[in-house]
Amino acid sequence: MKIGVFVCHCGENIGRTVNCPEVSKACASFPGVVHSEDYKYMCSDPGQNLIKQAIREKHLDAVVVGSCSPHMHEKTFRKACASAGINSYMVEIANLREHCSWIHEDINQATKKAIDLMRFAVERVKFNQPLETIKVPVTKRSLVIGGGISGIQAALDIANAGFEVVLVEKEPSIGGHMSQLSETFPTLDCSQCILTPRMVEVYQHPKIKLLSYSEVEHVEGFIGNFKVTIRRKAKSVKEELCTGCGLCAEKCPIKKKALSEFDEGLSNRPAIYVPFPQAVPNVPVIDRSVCTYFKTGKCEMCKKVCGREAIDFTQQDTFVTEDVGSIIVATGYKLYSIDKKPEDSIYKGYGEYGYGKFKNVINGLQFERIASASGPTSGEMLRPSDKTVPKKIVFIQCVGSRDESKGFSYCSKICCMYTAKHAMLYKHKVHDGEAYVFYMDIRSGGKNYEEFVRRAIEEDHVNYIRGRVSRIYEEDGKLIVKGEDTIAGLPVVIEADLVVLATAMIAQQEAPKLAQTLNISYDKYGYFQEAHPKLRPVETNTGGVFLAGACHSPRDIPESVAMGSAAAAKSLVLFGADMLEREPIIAKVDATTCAGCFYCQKVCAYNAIEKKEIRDRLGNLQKVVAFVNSGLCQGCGTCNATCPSKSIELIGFKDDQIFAQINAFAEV
Amino acid sequence: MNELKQICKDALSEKKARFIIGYKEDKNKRIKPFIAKTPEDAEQLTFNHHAVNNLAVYLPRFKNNVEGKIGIVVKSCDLKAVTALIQENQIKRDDLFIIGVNCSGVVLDIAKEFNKDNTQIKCKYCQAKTPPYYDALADESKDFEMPDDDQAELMAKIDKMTSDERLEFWNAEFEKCIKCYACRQVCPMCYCEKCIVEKSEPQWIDTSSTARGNFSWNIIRAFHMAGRCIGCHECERACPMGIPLTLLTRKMGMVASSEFGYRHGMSLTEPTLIGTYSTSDKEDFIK
Amino acid sequence: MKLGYYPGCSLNGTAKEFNSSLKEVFAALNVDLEELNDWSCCGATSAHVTSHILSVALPARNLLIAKKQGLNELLAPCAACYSRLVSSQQELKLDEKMRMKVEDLLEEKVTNGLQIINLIQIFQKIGLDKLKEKKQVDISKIKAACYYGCLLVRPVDIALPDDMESPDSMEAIIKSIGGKTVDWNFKTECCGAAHSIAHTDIVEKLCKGIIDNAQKHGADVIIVACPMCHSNLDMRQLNIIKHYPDHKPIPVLYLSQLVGLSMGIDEKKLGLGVHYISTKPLLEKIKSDALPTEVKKEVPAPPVSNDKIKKGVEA
Amino acid sequence: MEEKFEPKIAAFVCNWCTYTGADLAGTSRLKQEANARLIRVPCTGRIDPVFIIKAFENGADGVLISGCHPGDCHYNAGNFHARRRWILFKNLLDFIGIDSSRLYFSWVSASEGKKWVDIVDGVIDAVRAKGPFKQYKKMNKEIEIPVAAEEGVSVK
Amino acid sequence: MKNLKAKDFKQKLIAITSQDPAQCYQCGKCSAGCPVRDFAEAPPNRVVRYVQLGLYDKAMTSPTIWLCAGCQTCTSRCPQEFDLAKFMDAVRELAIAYGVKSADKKTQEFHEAFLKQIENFGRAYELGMLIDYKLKSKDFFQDVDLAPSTFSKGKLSLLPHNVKGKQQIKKIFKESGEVKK
Repeated sequence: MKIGVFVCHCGENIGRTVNCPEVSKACASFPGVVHSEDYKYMCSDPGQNLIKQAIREKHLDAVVVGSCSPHMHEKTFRKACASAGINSYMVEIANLREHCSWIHEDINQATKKAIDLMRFAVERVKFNQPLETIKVPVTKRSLVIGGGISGIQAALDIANAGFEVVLVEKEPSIGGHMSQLSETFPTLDCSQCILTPRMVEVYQHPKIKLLSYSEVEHVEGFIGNFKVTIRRKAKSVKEELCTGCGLCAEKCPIKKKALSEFDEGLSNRPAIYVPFPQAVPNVPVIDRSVCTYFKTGKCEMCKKVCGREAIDFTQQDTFVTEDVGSIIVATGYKLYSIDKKPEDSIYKGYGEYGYGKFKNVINGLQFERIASASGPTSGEMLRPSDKTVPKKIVFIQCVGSRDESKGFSYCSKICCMYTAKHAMLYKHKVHDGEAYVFYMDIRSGGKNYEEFVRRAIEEDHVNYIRGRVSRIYEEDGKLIVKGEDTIAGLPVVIEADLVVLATAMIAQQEAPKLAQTLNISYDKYGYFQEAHPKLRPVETNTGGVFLAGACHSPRDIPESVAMGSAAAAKSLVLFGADMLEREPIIAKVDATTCAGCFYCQKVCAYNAIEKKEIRDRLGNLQKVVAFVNSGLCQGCGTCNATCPSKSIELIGFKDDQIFAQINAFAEV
Repeated sequence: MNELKQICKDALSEKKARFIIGYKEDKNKRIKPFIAKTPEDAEQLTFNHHAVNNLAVYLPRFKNNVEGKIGIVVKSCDLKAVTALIQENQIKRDDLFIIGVNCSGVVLDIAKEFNKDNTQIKCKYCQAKTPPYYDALADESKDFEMPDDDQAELMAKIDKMTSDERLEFWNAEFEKCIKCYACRQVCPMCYCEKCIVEKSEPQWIDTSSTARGNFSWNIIRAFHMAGRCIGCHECERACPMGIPLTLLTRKMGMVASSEFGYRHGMSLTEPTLIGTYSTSDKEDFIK
Repeated sequence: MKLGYYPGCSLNGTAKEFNSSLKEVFAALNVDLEELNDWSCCGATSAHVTSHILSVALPARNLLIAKKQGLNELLAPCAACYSRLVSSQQELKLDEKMRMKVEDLLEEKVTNGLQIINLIQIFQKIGLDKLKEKKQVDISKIKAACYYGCLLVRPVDIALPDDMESPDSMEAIIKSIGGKTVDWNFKTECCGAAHSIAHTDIVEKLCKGIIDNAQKHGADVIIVACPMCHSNLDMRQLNIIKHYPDHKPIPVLYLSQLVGLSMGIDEKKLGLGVHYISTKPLLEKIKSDALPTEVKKEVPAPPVSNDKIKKGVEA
Repeated sequence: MEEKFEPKIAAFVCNWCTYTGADLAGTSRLKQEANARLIRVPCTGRIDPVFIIKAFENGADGVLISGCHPGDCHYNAGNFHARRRWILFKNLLDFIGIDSSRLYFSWVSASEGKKWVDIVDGVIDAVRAKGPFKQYKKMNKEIEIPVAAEEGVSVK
Repeated sequence: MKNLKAKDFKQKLIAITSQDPAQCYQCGKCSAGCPVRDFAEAPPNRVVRYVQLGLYDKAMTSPTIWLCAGCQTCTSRCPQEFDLAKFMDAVRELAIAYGVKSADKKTQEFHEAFLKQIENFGRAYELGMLIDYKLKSKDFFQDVDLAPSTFSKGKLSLLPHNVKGKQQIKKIFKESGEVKK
């Protein structure tokens, strides 16, 4: 092998403390080195030309450059060598600047070290192999999991860019929590008025395939090439026939049995239902757990009245598979609202606030429904127990949030704002009413947010009391709220008509399971983990899987929308090229010596190790060996170090390359 | 005795196993591994204090077994090897018919009678006379008072040495090594198709029997056994030079237990030590 | 069933009716109580409010005696004693330094393994079915407010495994003997406890609040399992009557007394005569309509249940 | 031959955290001693204990291994697997007589240039104080060509 | 406060309670649920605040620490898992150790009287305690009307019960006092 060595002075940067000509001279004597020279600026055009020229003239097989950190100019020199006909992976960089000249003062020591570093690189390059970047085709289609505002935004952005989107929603309708809200902060515009057009746009978009009442069951493959299995839960209604006339729901004899999920249990719905009038798709589903037909085999009222014969009691769950290149996870959040400690639950609950025990203790989403014009009270401010107008209302913030003992240590971020909004909405509807807010701190960072809170206090005269409430109990139809005003240092007891708990936003219960399906990480709360907290906030550790909205952490609407768009942009970056290029630094198995212990599989963080059967010509199983899925392998080499017989090796960092470097240490 | 024979006979005649790997007594009254293929063969199967061999060493060759179940006679220590081999995909549980024997200790020197001075080290600290799981169990145990665990005392002594003394101790031991690899051949967990010492590109471990080569070989062997060694002590029994190899493997087992609360080969459901991690693994030694 | 018994100071003095009713009830349930030899005070509130080490060491002495006596389970009917014993045990288990200090003091090694149980737990252990079997007198005429106070339900991780805010294990016991309970809001509010003597005014106010709430929700009797709660609610009601002329007295019974009543045990044996607030009206109410309303309707009833009714009348 | 002993340190570092941290030390011009030679691997998970043995065989007086902090691994969990391996290997070496003053481990992130310098200098100082790794070199002597045996170590 | 070393107080407090007062984020939930809140000038969370600010003398002289009934409602509801009941015990203990003049002499005297009975007899001797307490507090007339009925109900015994292991108990008292120092 003919090796060329090039020592860069980097102006004075290396040359000041490293005697570059001497290094170059020493390198010339290394076995295998046929060319050695030094130059002021190797990375400059003339410097690169020196390398190219030497490659051509001396027919070099490999090149070692002594210069700055490989993180700086490895790519530059690889490109230069490739243009002169050497495979770019036959280039090694010795870091003479960051790791030598800049950190040492003694010229003799530094020069000696530089020679050692060059020797390491020369010995290593002897075992380098020509490698080609791995090219993987990209399926230019995206899967969005979750049809809340974040998922809707992501789906629309990708679809509008001209790529197909599969949108999976587990509920019968898309819209998510935003569709339940009455008004939004800090503008107090109607939530449904701004959301519904988006939902319709999704439904009508030719590039969006909407799979409602469906859940992701299984995912295989890797970035650019995922194969996703989706369970389509049986709606008991033939979607293609249904016109959404609503007659079935109207005639369903089960009117009071089921609590409306959409109204957060404040109203009832029939067994066959659409969650809310503006639902998309406007196709009802039968809740088999309450339907008379499914319980007794009789009734069939909906079937009788349906003119389109769309009701199908025999429908079963079906499975569809979709090929996609990227996956956007936008599964949202749920609210922490538990009264007593439920058995086998990780949540301790809030017995002292009596949620679930007292009808007039409700959570934030329930208040949204009461305040909403489409809600159970048609927007009239009436409390659940006796449908009277509450004259005194108490809002309690941080229930479950910032509570290590009974909830979660994090701040749910949106409660300060929505509580201010609630108090405002209340005051706008009940002019003679009194509103109290128990808070610990008001966190109103955001455009026009602080102004909004001040407006609630100064213009609408909401009473803000700093302190947590200790207990709530009911006497004579009044809720006795025992608190403390920590600013005045005085106990506060309020006899309230209605109490609204700003309960914590928490991760969906199924989040860890989905994370395992997608092979992404999640934090101790069950929120999905981003790849980097600062620079890669919507990416995950699995290539091609992106995050949007409150499944990542508590987020408000504008943030969820922004994140949806960001995740869409990340997908579109992926779709920008036909082929994905990847560094060829991946593991490879030597099937002849692999004993199939699969320790490599155990240590692989990417599920990249598969089982492969080796058969003889007659088809008899010879053995089962490990096999690396090059799409999934990220090149950490943990398998290589774990394999007792070194039957799996990391290309680019193979044992012989490192061995050569360590052996070169003998001459240090 | 009859019980074991009966179990094996039944297993073979009822086709619960297509053959049984067990022990028989040869003409010279020595106990040897034996494969019984028919119920008649089973008449020759036996078990006593001289049944030292760990028969699990034969199992990996049946890892692609497709025919019928393989019967195997195991002591509780041997069963650990079976467990480990199942966990490492060298044999499938479904392919095995495990005949456990209650064991009250085996001999160190097979030429001599079983008594207090002729007991394997492993038996002295054996915690389970009965294998933790099996398909059939033969009770062959007799009451026997175990002598003291003198190896533990030796280990404690080594622990007390200075590191230089320890290095000297081990160099003196490893110096004896003739690189015959008997320790590897006899080990049920050494099933690699090509041992690292035989890999020549690169040659991580010198093959020559020099101080340095011996040192590397024994360290790496012990490390490859860490969390995997099931303590059958066959390596030490096989070593022609009498190197106390199990000091190393037992030490690694003790480390696995003290650092990770891990005991290998006890349960099929417990994850392996290597290949898993805990975010709370100790790191007081890492700056 | 044999059980270690740590009565505690109160049950020898101010709460002797707790002691006697408990012994009667357990005799009827065939539970042998083996009193701890030469037991000493747990230190009560006074120890833990003034000296941490004392609050661990005093109960520890008793724990050691129990171990020496070969007891595996120790009944501490007084909620305060229970709390002190359990807390001390817990601390000795978790705090190495404290354990060493206490071992120095007691000149003995502390060992674990003793299970300390309170009144509610022992009834649960015996089995609510068994209580139901032993039931002879109908007590469904009266409505009970179960008062847990502080130390049965707190601290949360070592006390009774029940909901700290609205527990219901005592209610379950009373229901099993055919009693009726009321749902009220002050089940676990503090009565003022040790302030009984030094700050009678505070205790008075707190007790007034508790009693008012129980009565408001229709209670005829307050049921407790703690001598301190009892003395505050019962004895201090005399002060309340003095200061609030329209206060309606309400009797306060130990859980064991009510269980005893349902078993048909003699009222005197149960110590129902030594209360400050007379229990007579309550007993009369139970007896007044000896035949409970639902049984009345059933007449003529089948012979088997006739027997039961008879027994009920006799008792 | 009273030449001052200068230890040779072999350092195996991960590409993403420690190597970059060492780059940062360079760009910050943080001076350090010149006894360490870095060998770059993608992840601490790639480091096989044979590397350490081989480094000692090749005359290293001390070995330093460094990677990303737990939880920061570029490859999710490589350093967790590595850490478990180290615990075992360290105990093994200790039992055999190679004590912890020859083998060092650290977590150095890409932003901890200063920490890296402190660790390198600390290791060099410690190993310098410990002196040359005579015991291991003695093993090497057997197979080395006599020319190399010029240090004051007696050949057995 | 004479010769009071601030550093010592906090260290001792943390040693007794195994928790740092910095854990408290002053939400006031403890005070809101405190049964004796209405009788205390300073709410319990303020006592923690005093300690957080280093105003140890204010904490130790606060009547609130003696008003605490030890009901642990605060502890069980604290969102920061701060054991306020334990904290109160420790501040009281330190107040005694530092010889701080109690702001609520009555309560302190009651506890001292109670413990004295245990030290002397091994068990609480209620009559002795009452006499002792009344001598100390000079509060002779309180409960005077209750006494006759209490005797007649047999609820107060005239003689104390003597525990055999009295010597051991005396030793516990003596040495635990020394351990504290």
